[in-house]
Amino acid sequence: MIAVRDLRYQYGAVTVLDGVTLSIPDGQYCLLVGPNGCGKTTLVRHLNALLTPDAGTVTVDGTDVTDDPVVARTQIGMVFQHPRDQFVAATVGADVAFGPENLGLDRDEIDRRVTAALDAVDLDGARERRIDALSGGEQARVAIAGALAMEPDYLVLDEPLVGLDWPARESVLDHLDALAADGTGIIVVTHDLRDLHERADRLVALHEGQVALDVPPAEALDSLPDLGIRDPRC
Amino acid sequence: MIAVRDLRYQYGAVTVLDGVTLSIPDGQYCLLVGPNGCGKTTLVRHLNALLTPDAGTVTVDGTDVTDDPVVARTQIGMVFQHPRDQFVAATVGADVAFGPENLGLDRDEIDRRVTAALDAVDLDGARERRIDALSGGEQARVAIAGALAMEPDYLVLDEPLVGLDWPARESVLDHLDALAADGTGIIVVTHDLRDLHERADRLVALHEGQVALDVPPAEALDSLPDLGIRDPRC
Amino acid sequence: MATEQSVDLVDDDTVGWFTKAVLLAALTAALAQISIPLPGALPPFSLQPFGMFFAGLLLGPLWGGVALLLYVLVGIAGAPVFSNANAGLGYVIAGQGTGGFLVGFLVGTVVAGAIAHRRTSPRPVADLSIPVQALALTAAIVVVYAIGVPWMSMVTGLSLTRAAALMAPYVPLDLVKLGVAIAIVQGGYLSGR
Amino acid sequence: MLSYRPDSTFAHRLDPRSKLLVQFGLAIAAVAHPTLPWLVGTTAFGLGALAAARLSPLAVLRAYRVVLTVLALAPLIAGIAFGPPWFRVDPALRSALYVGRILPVLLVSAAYLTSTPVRDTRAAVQRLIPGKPGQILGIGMALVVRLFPLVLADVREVRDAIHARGGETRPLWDRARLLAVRSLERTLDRSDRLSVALRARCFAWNPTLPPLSFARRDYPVLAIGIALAVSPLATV
Ligand SMILES: Nc1ncnc2c1ncn2[C@@H]1O[C@H](COP(=O)(O)OP(=O)(O)OP(=O)(O)O)[C@@H](O)[C@H]1O
Ligand SMILES: Nc1ncnc2c1ncn2[C@@H]1O[C@H](COP(=O)(O)OP(=O)(O)OP(=O)(O)O)[C@@H](O)[C@H]1O
Ligand SMILES: O=C(O)CCCC[C@@H]1SC[C@@H]2NC(=O)N[C@@H]21
Ligand SMILES: [Mg+2]
Ligand SMILES: [Mg+2]
Repeated sequence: MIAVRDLRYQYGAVTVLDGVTLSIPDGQYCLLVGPNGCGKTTLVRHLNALLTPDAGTVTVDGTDVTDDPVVARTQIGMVFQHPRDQFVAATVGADVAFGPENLGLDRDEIDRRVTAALDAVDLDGARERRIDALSGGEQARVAIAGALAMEPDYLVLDEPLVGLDWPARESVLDHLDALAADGTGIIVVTHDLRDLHERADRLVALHEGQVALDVPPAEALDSLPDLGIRDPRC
Repeated sequence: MIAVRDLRYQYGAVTVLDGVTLSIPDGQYCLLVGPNGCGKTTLVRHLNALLTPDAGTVTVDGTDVTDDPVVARTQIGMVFQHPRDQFVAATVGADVAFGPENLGLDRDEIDRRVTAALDAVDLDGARERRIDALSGGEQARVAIAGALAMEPDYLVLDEPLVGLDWPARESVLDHLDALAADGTGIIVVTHDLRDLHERADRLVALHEGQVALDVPPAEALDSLPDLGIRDPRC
Repeated sequence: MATEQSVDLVDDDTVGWFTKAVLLAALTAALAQISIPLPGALPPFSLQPFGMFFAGLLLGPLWGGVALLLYVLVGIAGAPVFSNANAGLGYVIAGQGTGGFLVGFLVGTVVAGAIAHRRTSPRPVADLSIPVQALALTAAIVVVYAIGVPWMSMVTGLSLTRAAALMAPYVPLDLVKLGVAIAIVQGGYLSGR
Repeated sequence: MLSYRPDSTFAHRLDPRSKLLVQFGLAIAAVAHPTLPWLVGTTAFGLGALAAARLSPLAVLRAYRVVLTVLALAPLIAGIAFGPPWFRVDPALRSALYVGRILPVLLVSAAYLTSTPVRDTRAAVQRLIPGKPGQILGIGMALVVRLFPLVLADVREVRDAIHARGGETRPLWDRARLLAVRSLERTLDRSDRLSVALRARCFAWNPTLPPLSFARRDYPVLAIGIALAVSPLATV
């Protein structure tokens, strides 16, 4: 379980998170929404100890992520808002292997995970390809594979569907469904709730640095426009 | 009028554009669609002479853009697919002013345009902010403002709505409507036709390096799924 | 979980310095592509010294040294990062008589960083006064020639004075680069980093 | 230019550590002995290395043509005298011998470059240098290889951005300044983003190292490398 308690964060003098409290049980599929600049990216970066809270705590399975980032970083796989920001190697295979290597796994296990992760995003044949020569949609999928290969308990995806064409979008969504069914907790940040609102268990909306809404998606739909979020049904 | 005649382009050995012919009259509102990697970005970069054709020509009001790129670049405003690629200054105001300064306008006029452009994307207050301290969606809006401030005859936007929240999206779309009504030619590259298909005059779909469809949007909707593009009505 | 040993994460500060070193190595490699081959037996005009200057000023002796060491290692490994897209250990030794300059960049960075920061963990560039910067970078240039010219003489069999005479015309150009580098620092373009 | 070519020659199948050692050894031996017999011997060795990597000597000389032209001019410069007889043969010959001993170093280097992918050298560095320094340098090399083309692409992208909004109307120096400053900023931005990426992806001091292992064929090669490297001591 990920528990965020009274989290506060400011960039310089600007308060972005002003007391966020939230807990996400194992295996839940959760959407995180809110207008531009409301702090979605800032919040999810705290889950992985990439930012340090000004006040409040984030714990993963009881361990405070600031005190001991190892637990958070090994158990939460993160897909960045801009996939291009997340690659650390030149080729697809080397990049996906990077996480497992740092876990100190043996070569066979690393190989098995890379194969499985690339399989999951329909990129089996692309292991030796240069990442920079891939299309936007393929890059987004490599980014997801990099997180999957860690075999994390939770997967946090910051606007993962942006720029994907329709078939690629469907394929990523289906894969997330499969992971959720296997018990992986999923947090998706998005502005576009189409297809997602039926799949997720829960919708959290941020507003003015706080949680403004935290209900099953179906119950949220009517109040979304008031929060500046588009109702996916129209 | 922008006229593209039998345009061919390849990256290394890979042919991306294989004879594209297209002409866009003044003041037309045109959508450019197609799956990831089909060459949309490659095509629009030619309009602004950022790429040089392997064969074929691009002319703007009769002038070949390769021969005289300055004419094309001052008459065609461009929003890049990745907003971060497009910034030339550190702060919002300085970046949006960059284009108008190059047109040799006087300070008052530059100021008026910067204000109007930032208004159109709901960023009035952000003039002095550092661009790299903005959220992803805020950056996308600054990129749009930078092109709007040129007040060009044509505006080419490569997936401009990606990452924008709903109010910003509406505001940009309304602004584009107003510009179109005033006679600005508009070309929008997109994977998401919602709201756009009712507004545009024309839809062009690329497939295997050629124009596969070139009709009013309403007539295109039924054939979109065959081209891997989502029907915006469902 | 499936981890067999405990994961010993690199601490966040170290990661920050490390990535800056990586990027400055990449920047030096990119700048080497802008080297202009000169006719005859002359070494190329090169922008690599900027890599050395910024690495010394931004990163100090330790991480600046890591940056330039990475640059040289990557070239030895075969990436085309030396002047005119050259690579290899053979090139580092010989170059166009210029191998010693590559080693000089590495030592020069360490010297510049040591003079500018006087400790291993770098201070913010904004805290470095112009005279200190100028002194640090001048020392780096001196080191580059002090290693590069004798090395050139060793490789080519030219006498020391003749090698020095060959390289002398580059010195004023390198001093101009030094001025530009300090202007970029003073312009605040590197501050806040 | 000389770069890695996938193949399965003898040179390709050697461990990168053996190849590095031979490279260093030969360089030391060649530079330490500017004499004709050593020149002949090391050149023969260099040609042998090319054969082991199935490389044509002519193709290699062509790849090095700029470097070799510059080096070949050194004897001419050395021979020029500022007064009669205007050209002196002795220093020219000495220089020719010095330059000549560089040739085998370049040949062996060519064999190494074409038979060794960059990631193998990286793996060798990570294993040869123990502990944290080896890890930093090994991962660092991989990252530099990935990033330096991106830094170049950034410069092109900034140029495009300036052009796209009519920047050509600005004075040249102003454009150059913008290009330099903005490219530098992007480079530094990249380092910030890369550090976040490494942290998020569990960058650790004790990762699984890339696989490398000595085979039987490596041992004679290692022995030759060591012999070459210590040869200057033996001659003294
Ligand atoms: N590095 C930074 N320095 C200063 N302010 C920042 C920084 N990064 C973000 N901000 C500000 O913090 C606020 C929250 O940013 P954040 O990226 O978390 O928003 P977001 O909800 O992810 O928005 P988007 O939907 O546009 O991605 C924004 O107002 C942004 O301008
Ligand atoms: N710099 C490059 N070098 C090599 N290939 C490239 C380069 N840029 C793009 N490509 C390839 O050219 C093809 C067309 O790319 P382009 O960016 O025009 O696609 P797009 O239609 O804009 O796709 P998307 O919807 O993902 O933005 C793709 O297959 C891509 O992999
Ligand atoms: O071959 C290389 O990659 C190194 C080239 C070194 C060129 C030297 S550096 C000092 C001097 N200033 C220049 O502009 N070029 C030379
Ligand atoms: Mg965000
Ligand atoms: Mg595109």
